[in-house]
Amino acid sequence: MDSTMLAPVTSMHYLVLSLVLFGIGVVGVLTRRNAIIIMMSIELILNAASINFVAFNGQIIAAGGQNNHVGQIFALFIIAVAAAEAAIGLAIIIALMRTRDSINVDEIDLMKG
Amino acid sequence: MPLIFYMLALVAVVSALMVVTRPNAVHSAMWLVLTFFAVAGLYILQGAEYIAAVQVLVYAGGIMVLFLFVIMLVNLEQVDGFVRSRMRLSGAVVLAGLMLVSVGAAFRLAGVTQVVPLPDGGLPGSLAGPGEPSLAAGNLEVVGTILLTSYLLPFELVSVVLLVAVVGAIVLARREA
Amino acid sequence: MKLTRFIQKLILWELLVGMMVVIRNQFRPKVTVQYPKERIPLRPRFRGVPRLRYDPKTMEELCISCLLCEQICPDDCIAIKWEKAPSGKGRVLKDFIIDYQRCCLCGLCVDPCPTKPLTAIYMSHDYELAGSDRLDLVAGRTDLHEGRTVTIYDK
Amino acid sequence: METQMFITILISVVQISIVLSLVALSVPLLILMERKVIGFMQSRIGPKRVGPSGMLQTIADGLKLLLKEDIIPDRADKWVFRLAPMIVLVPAFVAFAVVPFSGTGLNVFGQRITPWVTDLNIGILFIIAISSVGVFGIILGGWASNSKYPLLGALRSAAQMVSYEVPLGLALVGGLMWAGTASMVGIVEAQREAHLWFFIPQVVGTVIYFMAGVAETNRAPFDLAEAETELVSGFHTEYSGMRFGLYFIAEYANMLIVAAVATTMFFGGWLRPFPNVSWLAFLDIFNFILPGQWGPFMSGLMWVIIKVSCFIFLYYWIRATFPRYRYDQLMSIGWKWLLPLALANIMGTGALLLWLGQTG
Amino acid sequence: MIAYLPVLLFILAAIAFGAVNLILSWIVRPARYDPVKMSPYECGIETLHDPRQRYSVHYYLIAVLFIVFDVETVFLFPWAVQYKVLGWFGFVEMSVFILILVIAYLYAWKKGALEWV
Amino acid sequence: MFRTQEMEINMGPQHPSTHGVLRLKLRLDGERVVDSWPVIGYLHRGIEKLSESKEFIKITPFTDRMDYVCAMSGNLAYLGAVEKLCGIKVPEKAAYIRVIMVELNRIASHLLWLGTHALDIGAMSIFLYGFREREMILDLFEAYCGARLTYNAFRISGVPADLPPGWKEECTGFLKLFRQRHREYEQILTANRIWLKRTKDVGYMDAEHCLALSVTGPVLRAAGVARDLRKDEPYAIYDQLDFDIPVDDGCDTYARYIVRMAEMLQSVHMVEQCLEKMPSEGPLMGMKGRRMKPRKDEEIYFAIEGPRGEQGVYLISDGTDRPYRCKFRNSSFANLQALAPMVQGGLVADVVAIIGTLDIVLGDSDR
Amino acid sequence: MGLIEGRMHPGIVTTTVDALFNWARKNSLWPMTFGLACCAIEMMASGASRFDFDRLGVVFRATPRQSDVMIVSGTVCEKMAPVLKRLYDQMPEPKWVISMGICSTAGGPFPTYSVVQGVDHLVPVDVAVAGCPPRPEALMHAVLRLQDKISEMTIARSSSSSSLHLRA
Repeated sequence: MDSTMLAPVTSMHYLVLSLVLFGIGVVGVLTRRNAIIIMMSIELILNAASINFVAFNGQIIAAGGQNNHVGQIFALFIIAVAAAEAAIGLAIIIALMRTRDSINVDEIDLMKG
Repeated sequence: MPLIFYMLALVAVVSALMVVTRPNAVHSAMWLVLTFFAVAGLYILQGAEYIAAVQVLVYAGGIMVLFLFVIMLVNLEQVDGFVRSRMRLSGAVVLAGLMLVSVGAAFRLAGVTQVVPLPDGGLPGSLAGPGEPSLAAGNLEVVGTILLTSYLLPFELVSVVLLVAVVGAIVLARREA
Repeated sequence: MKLTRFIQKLILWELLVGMMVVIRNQFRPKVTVQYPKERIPLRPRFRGVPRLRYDPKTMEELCISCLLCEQICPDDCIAIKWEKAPSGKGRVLKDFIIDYQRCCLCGLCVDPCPTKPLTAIYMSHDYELAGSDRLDLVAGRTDLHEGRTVTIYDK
Repeated sequence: METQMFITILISVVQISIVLSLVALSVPLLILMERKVIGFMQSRIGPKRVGPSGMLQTIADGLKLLLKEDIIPDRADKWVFRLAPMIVLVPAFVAFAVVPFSGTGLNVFGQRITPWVTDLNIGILFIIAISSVGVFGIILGGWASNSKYPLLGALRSAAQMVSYEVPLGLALVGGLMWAGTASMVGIVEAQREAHLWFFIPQVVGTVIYFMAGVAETNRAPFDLAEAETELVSGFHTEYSGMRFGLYFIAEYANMLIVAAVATTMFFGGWLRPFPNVSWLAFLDIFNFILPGQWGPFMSGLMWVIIKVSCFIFLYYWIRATFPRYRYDQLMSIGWKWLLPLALANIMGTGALLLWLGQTG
Repeated sequence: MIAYLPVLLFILAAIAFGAVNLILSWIVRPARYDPVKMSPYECGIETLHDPRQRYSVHYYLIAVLFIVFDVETVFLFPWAVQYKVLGWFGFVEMSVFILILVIAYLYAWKKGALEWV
Repeated sequence: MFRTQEMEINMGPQHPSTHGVLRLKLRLDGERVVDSWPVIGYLHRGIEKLSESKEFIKITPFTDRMDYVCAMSGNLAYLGAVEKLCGIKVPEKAAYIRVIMVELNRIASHLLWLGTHALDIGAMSIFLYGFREREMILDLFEAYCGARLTYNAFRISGVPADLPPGWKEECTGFLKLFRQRHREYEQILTANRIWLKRTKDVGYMDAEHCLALSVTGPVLRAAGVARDLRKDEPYAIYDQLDFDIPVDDGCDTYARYIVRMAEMLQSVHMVEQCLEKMPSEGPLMGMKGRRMKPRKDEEIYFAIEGPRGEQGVYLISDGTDRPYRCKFRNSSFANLQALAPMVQGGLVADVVAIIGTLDIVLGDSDR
Repeated sequence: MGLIEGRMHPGIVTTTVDALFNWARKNSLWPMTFGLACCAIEMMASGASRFDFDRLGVVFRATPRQSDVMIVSGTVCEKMAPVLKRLYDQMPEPKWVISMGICSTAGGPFPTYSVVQGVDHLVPVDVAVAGCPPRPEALMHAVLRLQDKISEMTIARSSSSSSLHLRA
């Protein structure tokens, strides 16, 4: 086993992971045409953010702030907001589907009418 | 424990990649569930058990059900292949890469180099027998107390956000076509 | 009165009554007859598949080949082969076939049977009629007298 | 350090194997008992001929399912179809990780072996979270079949399960307020300290929990997902052989989980009735029969098994008696009755605790 | 978080349980392909239409309500656990929280999102 | 409202709750039934055509197999028609025995209805309880005529045999037990809130529509019309019996349930009276010999009140011993016409309840 | 073909395995709820308390996918024939057919234009029962016969006479 594999996990590891997830999410948002999959990519991005918050929170705890869980609170709020966001976002998709009969974001070009 | 971290990270990244590459929305959704599980595992690794449970309960068990319902509701034949153009894809990848580099640079600039090993990262140090709560007060209790005292206002606002979500969803989804 | 109704509704009274009926049945004796081991006693008039019988005293063929049963059978499942008796009077039964594949066990064939006091054809108490092939179900004269050979399970 | 770690893992593995095999073995038993009990309620005797008085009936059924051809319809989404039963099965089993089967552990070779696989700080939440994933197996199973009845069944079932998950969770909140902890072991300990089963102050919560639990596990009178007379077999109509078997096992494992959580949360887990009345101590009979540590362990196990069995019996009894709700009625019961009632129960419990001065 | 190690092991064991069953079955079961056998079942009649059609928006609305109350439940758990500590303060703040969601609930009720069809 | 695609789904011919081989094409909007087409003929056996080539006596077994749930009524309707055609008088004792059998069969048929209807709605035990009591009736039948389901129990002009010894006592014992068991069924279902929810206002059809579709039997009586051939056009010895016609004006599934439950008790009452009033001696057959001499070019219609409604037989004779035309007016076919309007706008689960409440027998409607 | 079926030479192993497999198969015969006509009522009666099919391990399943045996209970009409065939085809292997009553066995009392004169024209019948309708005991007897037949199945290569399919 590689010795780096056994090196303690630091918050940097989490940040990198979060970045990668974030990047994948961005790629998803930019390349997919299916609005639902775009929504899923957005969820990925939100998750990446949550990972960051929790990781930083871990750093605070490691630095001695035993009962400081502010990062986790933020992650909690992100999840709550994500729920609301999913509800509304998907409602919009349904509304689009109804008016345009399509969820292809290329075809939904509201400004052009 | 690092091993578990790498395993979970690998699962998260691979399944996230699957999410954005699968042509079938249902498959994407399933991979996304797996991502959520991996992320929940990562939360647990950091001692954030409550967030992990919420992640599974709300994200995996709730939001994804909503996604599945909508996929079935809309039920389109697989709307797209993966990419519209190679250019667009490479653009996206370049953009994501740039972002990655720039955020990394930002870390450097901000001096976040003094990374501390995370508390539960080094497992043997915090070894506790099964059955004994590993955190003195318990993550659920601690988070609960903070949430309900220091973060009272955002907490109440969450309910307002949820109220808005319900109203918005009903208005949007039920409007006569 | 109204209050009692309300309380009854609140504590799911009628559901509990139904549940009590069910649990009462749990303690009643079971009506199950464990077939291969036990058998339900058949009533004397039970109509299994039709069969032929000998005269119990003389052990002679009772059937006089009058063909009445063949005529009345609504399914045409009876076939009788006969020839003139050597004595010139009456007929001699050559073969008697009942196709159990067709017989609907209506018992009409027994009504006109003229032999007295016992009818030559009678509704037996055989009901275990399974065969591995449908042609197993065609009963010839021997089968009709002695019964078809079927595997009887008793445990 | 390393050896300690190794031993810990080893103990876990032993515990997991025991619990898993216990659950896996109790499922055939549950099915057999269901057929027997419901048979008795219907004036018949149920399985009788396979093995001594029918004891091996479900074993034969299981083996037969193993031997059956596994049909994956051509139009089905093959991988999702294959995966769906596992998605139902795994959460149903994993939830047992936090169920305490007895109060006191055993010391074997100087190692303490707890009668639960692990005791999580978020115990109840863990069970709810894990079970909430099971709904995917059903919805995906129905969707992947690409056939009308399974699809209808899956949608119904998924909507039903998510609807009843809310009252289920909310009904537990009342008990948690009394317990002050979400750990499964902690909840029972809290009941010991409070000298009462939380069933007593939480009658409403218990009833809501049980009703929601019945609905969550798709059992009569809420068994609309597989309502034979309407949707043939609901979401698993297209499933055959062992995959269907896995769905079947998961259903019964879920029943056990609901019963086990109810036992822990409201009926004092491994505690005997009236744990504070000392002259009732004789009820813990194993304390007097078995020596040393085995006594309390077996007594606790006995009480857990008895309580869970009572719940399971209730499941059967209800199934034998009642007609089935219609879909819209089911939803309206969940949303219009159980949900407000559960919220009221929470507020009422809050007020009661304040009035009793139990709060700090 | 050593307490979660058994959970991980348990998940692996449960997957193994299912997998072993399926693999065993794969070894012993017969398999004969037949196009009719692999066609979807619909009471013995040949299916004409694709079953994957659009379904009622009600399922979506139910899921939205579920998510909202799921989040509420999730927030209620730490509150319930800490209730004895929080006391009056906790009671009031949760009353407000629940009240706001009850408004959402009543709105949904009023708009008929709870009526099935 | 977001328009859902309507889905066409087949219910049956193989479906646990279509009571045989009824096929129902449903068009669903979500769970709501937009439209429905019952498709029948999966059990068309050509009985009417077959009858034209058979002597009158040979047709009796076919009548058993049309409405196999109440074969006695089928026998009685057909034989009554033949007797009317040939002007044969049935001896009083035979008429009593026939009425006893038919009424017992009505109980058995209603028990089967109760069981399957309740099972369709999900109540499991009542199905088995119903069958348990039905078995006792079948035992009585087996003791009398030797068959459990397809009796062929009567002959033209009478009955072939007297009641066997001990039969009366067995029957009285059964009736006593049955009253008690009937109360149990009511305890399980009548007030049960789930049952009420599943049956009240489900499958509504008022008297006007029932009459327009020529729906008869309990379905019509549950719509408030006290039409019962046993009272309106008495046959056999019904005019000598004292009984009520249970009527309910709920017009829904629950009302039909109430009516049928009450009918079972009425039948018990009738059988009790018959057993009491039946002459102990007397001829059993009104005709010697077997040759039928119907008048030429005679057309007759004779109907009785079967468990499912008017069960009529229409015979045309050409003077031979075979019918020129034999047409069965069966209640299931007529009642089936009510299915489509009843399920309209209901939910899928209601379809099941409505098929159950109509109590159709496919052999009866397809013939 | 399955992985092990028909790949082994008959021997001690196959005999033991066969014994186990056949024990499971024969003791867990799940028929499809598939009532056609009069016999269906007697089939229901067989499942009811007095006869209690559950004793033999016979449980009715609503879908062909989960059933092992098809009890053709009643007259098979021409219109029903394709449906019946399709349902049989949709059952998973191994599967069996019991033809209950004379109608399904041979058309019974209905030699008419609309009735299939024997369900063996459509699907391979393993056990045929006479009777119109057969008593529930007769159906049970047929199930016991079928169990005997199943006991002779083998996974061994030489297809013994009562392996899965005899007649097509």
